[in-house]
Amino acid sequence: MKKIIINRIVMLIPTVITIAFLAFSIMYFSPGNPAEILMHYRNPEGGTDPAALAHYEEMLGLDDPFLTQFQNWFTGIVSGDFGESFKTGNPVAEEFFYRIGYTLMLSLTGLFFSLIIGITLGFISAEFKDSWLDNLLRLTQSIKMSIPSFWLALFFIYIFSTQLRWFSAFGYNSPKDLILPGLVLGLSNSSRMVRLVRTCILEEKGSGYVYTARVKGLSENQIFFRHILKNITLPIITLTGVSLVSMIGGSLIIENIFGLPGIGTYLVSAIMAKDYPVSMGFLFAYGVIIVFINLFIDILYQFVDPRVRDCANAEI
Amino acid sequence: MRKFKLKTKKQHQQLIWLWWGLLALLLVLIIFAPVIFPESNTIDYARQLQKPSLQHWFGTDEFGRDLLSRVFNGMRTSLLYSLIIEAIALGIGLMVGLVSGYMGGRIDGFFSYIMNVFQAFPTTVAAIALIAVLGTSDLTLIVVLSVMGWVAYARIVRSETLIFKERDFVLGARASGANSVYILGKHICPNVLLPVLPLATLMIGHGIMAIASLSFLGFGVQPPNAEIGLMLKDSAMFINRAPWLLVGPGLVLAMVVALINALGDAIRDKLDPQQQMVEL
Amino acid sequence: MKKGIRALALLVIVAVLVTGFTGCTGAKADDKASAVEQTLVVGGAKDFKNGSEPKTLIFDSLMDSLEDMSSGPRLVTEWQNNGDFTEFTLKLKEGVTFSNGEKFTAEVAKFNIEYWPVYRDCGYIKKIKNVDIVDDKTLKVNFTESYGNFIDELSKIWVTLPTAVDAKGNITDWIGTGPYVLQDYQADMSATLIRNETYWRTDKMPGITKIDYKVITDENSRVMAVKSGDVDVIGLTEHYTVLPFADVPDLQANKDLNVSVCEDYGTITTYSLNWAKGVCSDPNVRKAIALGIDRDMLTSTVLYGIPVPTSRYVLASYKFSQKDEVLKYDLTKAKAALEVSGYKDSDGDGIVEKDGQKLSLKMVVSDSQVNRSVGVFLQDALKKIGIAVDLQVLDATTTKTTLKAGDFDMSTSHPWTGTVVSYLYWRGNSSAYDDYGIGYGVNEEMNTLTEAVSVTGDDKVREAEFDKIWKIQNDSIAGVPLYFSQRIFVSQKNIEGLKFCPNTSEVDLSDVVIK
Amino acid sequence: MKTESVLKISNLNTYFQTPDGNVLAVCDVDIEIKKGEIVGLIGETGCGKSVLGESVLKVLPENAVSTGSILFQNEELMDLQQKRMREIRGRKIAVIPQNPSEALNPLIKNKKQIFEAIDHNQKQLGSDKKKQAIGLLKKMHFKEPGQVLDSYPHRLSGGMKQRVLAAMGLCGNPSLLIADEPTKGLDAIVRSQVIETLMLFKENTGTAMMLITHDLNFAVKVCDRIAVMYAGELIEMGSCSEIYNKPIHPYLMGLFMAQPENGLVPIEGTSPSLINLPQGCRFHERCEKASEKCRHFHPQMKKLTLTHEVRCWNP
Repeated sequence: MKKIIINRIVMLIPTVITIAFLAFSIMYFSPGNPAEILMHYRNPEGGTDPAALAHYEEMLGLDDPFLTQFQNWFTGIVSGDFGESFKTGNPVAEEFFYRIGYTLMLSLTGLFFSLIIGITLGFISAEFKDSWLDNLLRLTQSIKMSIPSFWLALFFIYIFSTQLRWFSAFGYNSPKDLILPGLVLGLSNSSRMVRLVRTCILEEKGSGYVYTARVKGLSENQIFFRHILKNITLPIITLTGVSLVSMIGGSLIIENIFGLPGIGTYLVSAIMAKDYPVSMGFLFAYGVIIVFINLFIDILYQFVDPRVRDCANAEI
Repeated sequence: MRKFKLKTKKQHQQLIWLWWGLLALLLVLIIFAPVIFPESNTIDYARQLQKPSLQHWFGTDEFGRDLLSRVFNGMRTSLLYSLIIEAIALGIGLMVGLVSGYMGGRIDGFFSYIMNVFQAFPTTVAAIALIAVLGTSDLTLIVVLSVMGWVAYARIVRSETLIFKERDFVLGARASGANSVYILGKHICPNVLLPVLPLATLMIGHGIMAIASLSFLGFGVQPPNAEIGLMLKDSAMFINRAPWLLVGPGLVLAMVVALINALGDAIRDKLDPQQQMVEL
Repeated sequence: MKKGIRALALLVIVAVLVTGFTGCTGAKADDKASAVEQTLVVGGAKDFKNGSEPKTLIFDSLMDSLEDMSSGPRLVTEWQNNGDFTEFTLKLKEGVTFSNGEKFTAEVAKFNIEYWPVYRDCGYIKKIKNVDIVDDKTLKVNFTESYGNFIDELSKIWVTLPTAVDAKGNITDWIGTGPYVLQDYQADMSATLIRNETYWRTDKMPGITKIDYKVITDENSRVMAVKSGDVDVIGLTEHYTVLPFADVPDLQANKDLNVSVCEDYGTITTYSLNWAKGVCSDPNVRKAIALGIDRDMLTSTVLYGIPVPTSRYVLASYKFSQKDEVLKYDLTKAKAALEVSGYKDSDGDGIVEKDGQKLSLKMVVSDSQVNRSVGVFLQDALKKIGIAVDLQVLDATTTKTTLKAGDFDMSTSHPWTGTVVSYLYWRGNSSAYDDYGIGYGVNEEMNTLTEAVSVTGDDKVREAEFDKIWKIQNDSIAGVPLYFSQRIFVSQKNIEGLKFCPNTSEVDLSDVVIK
Repeated sequence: MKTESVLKISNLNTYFQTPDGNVLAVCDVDIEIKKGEIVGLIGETGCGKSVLGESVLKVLPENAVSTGSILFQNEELMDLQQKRMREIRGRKIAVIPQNPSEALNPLIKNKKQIFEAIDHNQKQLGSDKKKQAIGLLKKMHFKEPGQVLDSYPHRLSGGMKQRVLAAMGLCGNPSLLIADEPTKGLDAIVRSQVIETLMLFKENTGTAMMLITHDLNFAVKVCDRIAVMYAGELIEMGSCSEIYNKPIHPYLMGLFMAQPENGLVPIEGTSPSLINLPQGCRFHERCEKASEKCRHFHPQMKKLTLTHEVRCWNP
């Protein structure tokens, strides 16, 4: 098992390098002279002194060829040095690790809500298949899927913050402040989960082993909790991975609306402020996080499904 | 034993026609918005931030402009851009998918790898970064979303190509000495397009949402043009004073996207009747 | 029904999970409620360390700013000059210590005078020769040329320990001599300050023992926070207007809140006109724009009647301000000005043209709610005198790069500040493109006048020179003043003694009491 | 000598409610299975033979309605609550489900799935359960029962899975076994294993058997009596030799002609939709001998001998 995991991680190295390359190129080809921008941040009213500019250019190594610059940056990353923010002068890695916690917490809260909503509603929908309740739930899901998350966020802010005053609308002071954004994130990602749980339960109910269990004399409860629940975990895990990835992406806009100090808010402001080291580092980090979530889901899958586990073992 | 009555097929059909009627109506309103709602940019400070009324169904914004008119004119921009984006993305995806699936081997490996890398970046994040590079404008918005959108098409086209590649008519054509370009264009492409149709329909809705999200963050459509995301950004500024401004744009956006998605689902069901058999 | 039971079981599990989750987060939230007596909760727009205002709670400036923008004593208690403003003698306050126990000495003062001017746009850095330590409480500052504005500029120097800064103008250790001590700081989120019990200005010893500074970057959320009582005051720690004007009438009607609009100090929102190139290089076009905007209409509509319409560059109450308003709204004069330059609407589309070219402006606006609204208003207003406007709303950084490249005809800009002399050195006499458009240094005469102002320390002479400067500005119109944008703070009714300071960046809480 | 009847189905109707109308899957079926007897139920896919089995077990989907009478050991199953029905399933009626490759939960070890069946009959201690499970597997001729118990289903071959399923059926004391398509999709070697499995089962319990299959040759080899179904109703029923030697219904004759040894001659046309059943004989559209009568009047079952019945106007 260990071997497989190590093997998989090794196979990711080229992907990670490509991600780094893309992140670097995007910022490299960005208009504007980084040295000028850095100089502007270091000395806001300093004007444009060519000597100072040359100094900054040399400091950033802007005269080096593209590949050398990339190599320098990438070797820095490998040794944990992401450079320093133009704007604040703080190490990018430090900024990142300070903020990633909030993004992960938000994403996990969202995931939590999405799972709860998805499994409960999906179950109800499947259990009362074709009833008015099922039809209502299905209609709600398809409408919910079409509502942009930022609109839902504004709507919730109006209801729960402005009118009911249950939650604060902005900023992070206590974990309670994650509930509203988490709920928005979870809701806007839960539609797929509800649909999946519904179809899976219905599909499993018609499957051979459920028939076997039924003719064996097991009760519907036993069938559901012992057999069906276990089998729908597989697709749920897959979708959880996909959801987590889309939530980390989607948290960017939610963080901005709710003013959470996550990596999304910071990346947007860094991109707007042309803070290149931060933008590059964070872009790269986004890519790597997502690649590793996918890897993690793959590995998790092997733990749950004996068939895949056997196949994987056979490969080695 | 029976707890509920099944809808008869006729009732079901009537409901479906109702949906399509609604979609058609909305599309007509959107497409002919400049004719139906010519007053979308008329400023009248006498009617600032009015509540919804018979004259102004969604209320008026801070310049006294009728929000309903602006919403439909805005949706027109979104829909147009989304169509362009999906057309470009479909074009790229089709080419890459066909070549990748048909050629196989190293070319396939290379493209699959590229697709994996592309999928490692969340769309919004990557789009924002690219827009930062290219500069904020409507054109970059279209380019960037197209560039981010082709992967989904390429994947499905590739897998379909792999299936059709082994079909008799393709093998026959190959045996009779037709060249690859001819086989791809004449035999595989038309067959592959059909399964892509539902996805393309769904992606139009996705495109509209993506444009709205980016505009909301300030990276999308630029202010002189009306757009839903932008309108909501403005409305959000008045959430304390005029919360009703949020309702109209969101409602129309959700309705249009939901109906487009329903259309996609319907197309999928038509093309893949087996999916329906499961329900039986 | 079995089915019902199963559904119920699942719901119970879910409910337990949900309550467990909210329960534990809720418990944490309650901890914060235990309040210390006389704690002021401040809602700020920026990270505590990033704003220029919050730091004034921790540090002291060398000089104080008085209401008419002249200077009073603070860490510098007495000052003299040698008559031609080339040598200044400063007496320093004795017995002042930093909150970590270190003493405020002549060395510390010298370091601050030499280190900070670059980062605080003080003009004296260009002419300073050396700073000599005479004794432990006396400094002598020598200049290469006369510099009359030195003392005023010392109010911008907020004194830090020499060891507490890095090489880039960042404060690394937030230890000052001021009324409060920074206890806890969370980037982009919050800061906690406790009273400096040994503050040297005993008359300014604040009553508030603890300040909770919460960062709320979104303006609507700030309004909501003060309405719901989450924070005690908003708008206090920023030198600009931090809440939507649209909300002000509503807040004023709220019985629990106190809305204070600062009519005495502040800045006038001014749009820059690109007088160096493009269509706006024609003075008549600039004049038409300045005269063609109905400022009363602007403030009463998109600005909800809060800001005061004006066509002057600085407030009348400020030292050296201009005597009268010249650029008042006049539609016929505006149209006439365009005709003088040969612009005429010959095809009847409402837009004037000359030599077949339609008169069209590129207006670059930095993205904010107010700027967008004003932009759309100006687009509409200028159309009425026959000028088409291509409105471009850009994010802050893109705006800066666009403006710096001179790629605009009209844009949001930086207003003349109350310390007009300093401003003259920075943008007032500049003819270059910068982050805020183009400077006001339209001609050679501005140069000589600026020189004349800086050489003298005599206010009467300066006033005369400034009259000439305002004459030039009113004639050449390098920028269009639109309205006085007041600072506004909103606080809970039970809080008394909050006030604005003449030094726009200073926050003075010395009189505040929570009832 | 009159042997005791295990299962007596009379007048059984089962239909599904769908948005397109009611699907009549089983129509007026009368059938009796005596103790120790193997009865084959033959018909092509979709003729309702599996639904018949499901109706007996009362494991039909929710949208199905069934009426009539099913007497199992003199107990009317139609009146039983699901709870009581569960006691019969697994204990008194064993089932070998169709498609063994999907009939075991892929994520649960064989051990646990067999234990479930054992627990259903009688709660036992873990060690006793294991002993019993090993015993059951040994009865089904497994050589290494311990290993089978500790593995997941995907490690077993199709035939082995079927024997595991049969072993589960063994743990009660069944007096009826319903084997649903036991040979579907299996190759010749495995098919002979299935026959072996069924015989083993019978050896161990002496039950009656209802063998649902579309495989005529297989049925002829195994069964005592054979019932043929077409479009939801029985069309011919008789002892094995009667069916094999003297098939009467044109459909049955067609089935024989379609067997590989007879030259694989298919029956023309397709079976009618169960929603819109044709007037008259349900087979008339495909029948060469169809007369005007066949087109308009629905034939009833006619007794030819004591055991041989057929539903045809032209016997």
